[in-house]
Amino acid sequence: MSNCLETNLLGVTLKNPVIAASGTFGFGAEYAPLMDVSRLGGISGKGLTLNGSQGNTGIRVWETPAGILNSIGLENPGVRHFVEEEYAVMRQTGCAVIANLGGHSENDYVEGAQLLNQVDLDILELNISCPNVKEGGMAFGMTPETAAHIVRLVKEVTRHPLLVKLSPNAFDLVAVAKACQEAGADGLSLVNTFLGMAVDVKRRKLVFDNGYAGLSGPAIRPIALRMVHQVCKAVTIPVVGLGGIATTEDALSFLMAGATAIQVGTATFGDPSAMLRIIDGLEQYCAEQNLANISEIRGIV
Amino acid sequence: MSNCLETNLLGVTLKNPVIAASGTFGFGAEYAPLMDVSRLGGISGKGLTLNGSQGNTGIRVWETPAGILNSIGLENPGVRHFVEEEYAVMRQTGCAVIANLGGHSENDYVEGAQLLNQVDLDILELNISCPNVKEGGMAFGMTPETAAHIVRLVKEVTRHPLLVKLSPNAFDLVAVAKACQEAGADGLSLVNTFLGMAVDVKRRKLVFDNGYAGLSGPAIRPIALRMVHQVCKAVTIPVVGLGGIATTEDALSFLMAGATAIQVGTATFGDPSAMLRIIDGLEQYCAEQNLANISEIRGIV
Amino acid sequence: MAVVMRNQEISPDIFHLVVGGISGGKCGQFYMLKPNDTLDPLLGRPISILDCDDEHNTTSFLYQVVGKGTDLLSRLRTGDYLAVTGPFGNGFPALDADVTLIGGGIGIAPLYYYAREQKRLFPNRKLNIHLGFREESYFTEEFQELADEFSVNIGGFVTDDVNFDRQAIYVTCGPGPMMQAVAKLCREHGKELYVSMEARMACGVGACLACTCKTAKGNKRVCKDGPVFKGEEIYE
Amino acid sequence: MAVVMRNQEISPDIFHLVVGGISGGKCGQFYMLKPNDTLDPLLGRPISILDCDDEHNTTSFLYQVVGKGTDLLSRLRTGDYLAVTGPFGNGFPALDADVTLIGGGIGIAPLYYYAREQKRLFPNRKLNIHLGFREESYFTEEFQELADEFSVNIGGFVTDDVNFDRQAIYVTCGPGPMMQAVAKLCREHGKELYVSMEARMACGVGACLACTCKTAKGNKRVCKDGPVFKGEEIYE
Ligand SMILES: Cc1cc2nc3c(=O)[nH]c(=O)nc-3n(C[C@H](O)[C@H](O)[C@H](O)COP(=O)(O)OP(=O)(O)OC[C@H]3O[C@@H](n4cnc5c(N)ncnc54)[C@H](O)[C@@H]3O)c2cc1C
Ligand SMILES: Cc1cc2nc3c(=O)[nH]c(=O)nc-3n(C[C@H](O)[C@H](O)[C@H](O)COP(=O)(O)OP(=O)(O)OC[C@H]3O[C@@H](n4cnc5c(N)ncnc54)[C@H](O)[C@@H]3O)c2cc1C
Ligand SMILES: Cc1cc2nc3c(=O)[nH]c(=O)nc-3n(C[C@H](O)[C@H](O)[C@H](O)COP(=O)(O)O)c2cc1C
Ligand SMILES: Cc1cc2nc3c(=O)[nH]c(=O)nc-3n(C[C@H](O)[C@H](O)[C@H](O)COP(=O)(O)O)c2cc1C
Ligand code: FES
Ligand code: FES
Repeated sequence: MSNCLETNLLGVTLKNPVIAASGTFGFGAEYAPLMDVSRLGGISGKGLTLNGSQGNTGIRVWETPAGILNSIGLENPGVRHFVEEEYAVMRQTGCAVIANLGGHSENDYVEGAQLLNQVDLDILELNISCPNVKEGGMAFGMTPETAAHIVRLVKEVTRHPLLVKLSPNAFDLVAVAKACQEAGADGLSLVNTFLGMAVDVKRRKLVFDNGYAGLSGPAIRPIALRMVHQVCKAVTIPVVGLGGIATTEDALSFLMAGATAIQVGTATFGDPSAMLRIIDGLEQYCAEQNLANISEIRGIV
Repeated sequence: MSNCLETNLLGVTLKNPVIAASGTFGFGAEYAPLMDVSRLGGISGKGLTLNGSQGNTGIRVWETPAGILNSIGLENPGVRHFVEEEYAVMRQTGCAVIANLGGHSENDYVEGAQLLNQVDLDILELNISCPNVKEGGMAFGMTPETAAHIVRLVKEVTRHPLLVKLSPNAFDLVAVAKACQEAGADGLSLVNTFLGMAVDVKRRKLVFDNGYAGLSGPAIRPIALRMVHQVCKAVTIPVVGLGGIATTEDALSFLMAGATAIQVGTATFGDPSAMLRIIDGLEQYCAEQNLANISEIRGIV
Repeated sequence: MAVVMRNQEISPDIFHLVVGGISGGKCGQFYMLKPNDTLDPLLGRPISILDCDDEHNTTSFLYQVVGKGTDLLSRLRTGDYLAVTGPFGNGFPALDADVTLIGGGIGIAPLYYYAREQKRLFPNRKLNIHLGFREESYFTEEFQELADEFSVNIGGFVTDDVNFDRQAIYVTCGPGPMMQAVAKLCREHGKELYVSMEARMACGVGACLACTCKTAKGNKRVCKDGPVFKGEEIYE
Repeated sequence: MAVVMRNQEISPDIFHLVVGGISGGKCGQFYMLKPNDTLDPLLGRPISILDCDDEHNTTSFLYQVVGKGTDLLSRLRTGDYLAVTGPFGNGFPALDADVTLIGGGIGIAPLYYYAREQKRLFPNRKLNIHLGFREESYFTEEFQELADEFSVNIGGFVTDDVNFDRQAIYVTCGPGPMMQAVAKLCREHGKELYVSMEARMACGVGACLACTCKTAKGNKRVCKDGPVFKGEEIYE
């Protein structure tokens, strides 16, 4: 196996540019019985909040055409617990360890980021885009001002490379992206889920206790890809692309659109081997196309 | 057949609340060999521009998971031609006749609307949301100010009830909706297509000559439904809901979310009988649920 | 990929599916079945192991057609392939005790394999089986063969047929209200109970937290911590 | 809904499909075939009529597996249902003249039915058939039976086999470059030409304007105004 997929992301060397997306891969241990997790480039862990959370009540996933709505609501054990327990589990996978941090307030973010300085993360992914909690991160991700503010605060305290995860629901995504770059983000990841809704027609009720929920999966891929393309053209820091990626071809689309790495979330649910197939596929692509490194196609469209 | 589906939309009585969406049903004659077109509540004709257009070059549709990207680019015979030819064809269908008007400039809209006063339209649908032409309507639909401005101008000159078709790509959709209401729109229809993108990985090129294209179909339904729900809560004028509707259950979701009527676009391509099945399904639903009129479920979620 | 060896409607909307190429699951565990490889539907459907034959490398399922995914499953024919991942979940405990099984509707599926295992491991222990159906019963003969005491109830309350005064451990799977009733009776009679829960799932492996249910010990994942729980964990 | 009576791989990735329950299409027309009723893929796939048997109410197709839709088609088995809408398009003209057919690859499909019709309607007219394939030929015997002059070319240029000096009308279907070459030769030899075009389609009925191609007379819809056009309309 050559190193044609080796990718530098915010100074970290990834085996390959394929990363498990936050919230869809636990802390890395859950899928181990089904696949060789160590082959992944990185794992972004379940979104953490300072004090942890029980998540939302009621139905939490609802299938839609080629997608799913989720309303998990950031159920998580809290940053302290992560530092003491889950970090070690993630580190053992042999993949780059990315902690995903959400928050309900400025203080949540800052204190959470400070606590995470206690462990040797490879990357800190700042989630300012979760649509599933009332005062959730998404509020921070909607405008350039609020996004820049929180990025600046976290950048000041963290000792880790900072990846900021953007919301496709932002009013003006490109403006938010630029603001985050200016505020000190080392990289951007996008997209988080799209705000969606479902009605349980039989019960004449909204499906989710929380009203709206987050749409992910192949259904949103064309929109996510366009957003990644737009953002890549507008910023100079590395971009991690995601949203509905399920195949090698999908991954190539995002890389060609300018992404330095990609994440896969929902697709893993339907096919646990999706990420491994993508890694194999990218390797084969490099061989067929005589690429010394996959980065050669970055941003060529 | 009872009149449980009869629906008043902007003062026009529709046989039922199911309308063929603009751009997906020609001017009403094309699907006649396959279905009884006269059963539809209404037909929104192909989007018109003042002087007509040849549309975009290159590939014009690209299938995506549970959706399609299109870049037709408003190919149309022009308003004058419509007034002289296609209007009569539409009128013969026996359905409510909705003309869909797009534009490249203020003047296009105003002059187009004036010309359309020459025929007895049931409704004029103002397309300020087409993402497929460079200076297309979408520019007008992105902010409350630009949207209100164009709506005011057209409202002044048209003698027809005015339905304004909104873009899901607007920065702040609810604000745009409110602005249109204030500017005199008699109703709103949403959503038009979502800006998306595709890469032809083999050719290492964007699929569409025009770069981005419009995503429609079941894939986007959960987002469209959420937007319709939000707008219905924010305005008092009637809302026509669309975006990915393919089944009776989908249609019921939009009606329960507050829509007065619905439109079906992309679903017809895969199954030309989709709208008739929805009409039958809604009728059956009224019977089963003992509804005197389908409007009884309007906005109940 | 597994291959369909049999997929037969044994009662209206109830199918008996036998697939070749997978085995080794424990009773009470489930697989995620995906009837086609398009993106709609996107997710696998959790279906319990009805029975498992390690020697012939086959696993069988009993499922009810309720929606799109199960409808697609029902159209599979012998020789077709389907994607199967698993087995998932904790499974039923082997109990060196008399056991009373209470199944309702399609909830009988996981109980069959369990009944067979109990009888194999503890042939001298009593196995009481009570099945309830709304309209039509199915797969009852297979259960009857294993049972020391046996009843089938159609249209009534299966709990009416059950003696809760036995020195036995109770195990139930079925519609929510039925399981709740069983839990209440067990509590009243001071009996130990195991329940097999259902929840909408996405991953099936414990990664996504879609399937959590509230328990006495906090949120638990039905797919990973369950689907089998102690009755008192779920029903206060 | 139509039912699959036969779906056989007659050459690598080339399938011969016979469906029951539809007929009446004209030669040169096509149907939209949808191999499953899920939403992925969403659209039907345009496939030309290979042959049509009104008496037995069957229609047959010849298709090449190139992507998702045709791959799903290839998995259909006898007895399966598939959604079929059509027939769509204008069809080939019946020509009381000698006719030379030039087909390339899977583009031979619509030409077969046309050849049969020409022979039926004008048995005394000459029918010259020239087929070209990249690697392997298929369905050639069926054509040969109908032809007065016949050639098969594998790996070369089918146009090398064609006599463009005949008193004949030329009809072609195949890869773009091949049709372009044929058009050029017909122009040079002053011959009348008909071409059957392809384009990505959504509706198939002329409503969506997805499939337009530029012609001498402005944009035309391949699905409705075509797929058969006069050569000079397309190739200046
Ligand atoms: C651990 C476990 C084991 C199961 N074992 C069996 C079994 O052996 N046989 C069997 O027939 N069914 C079993 N089920 C239920 C089965 O998973 C659902 O019926 C199936 O997923 C429905 O899919 P669908 O696409 O046909 O229906 P959908 O269209 O998704 O939904 C139709 C209906 O099914 C209900 N439903 C959907 N998903 C689930 C779910 N995950 N759990 C419960 N209800 C759901 C919905 O509320 C809805 O009313 C099990 C479920 C779980 C969680
Ligand atoms: C009027 C008409 C008649 C046709 N008749 C036949 C026939 O008799 N037999 C046959 O095998 N094929 C025929 N085709 C081509 C056939 O429609 C495509 O091969 C098919 O739609 C591809 O679908 P897919 O999902 O397998 O491939 P996709 O995954 O959609 O695409 C795979 C490849 O096929 C090409 N393609 C996709 N759609 C079309 C299209 N509509 N037209 C041309 N190329 C396309 C793409 O460029 C791509 O390279 C016809 C096309 C038209 C327009
Ligand atoms: C069940 C579920 C849980 C998620 N939880 C988180 C989370 O905790 N933090 C986060 O940043 N994103 C979360 N996401 C968003 C994903 O990481 C990803 O951004 C999104 O799903 C789009 O990618 P996909 O289409 O590949 O799934 C979650 C998504 C799903 C489906
Ligand atoms: C091929 C195509 C052409 C379209 N042309 C127009 C148009 O001319 N004017 C317009 O307002 N909307 C146009 N639309 C948008 C549809 O009317 C509709 O808003 C959108 O497709 C979402 O609905 P759907 O998911 O049911 O298709 C077009 C959509 C498609 C797919
Ligand atoms: S289904 Fe994902 S945690 Fe249970
Ligand atoms: S495919 Fe719609 S116009 Fe031809």
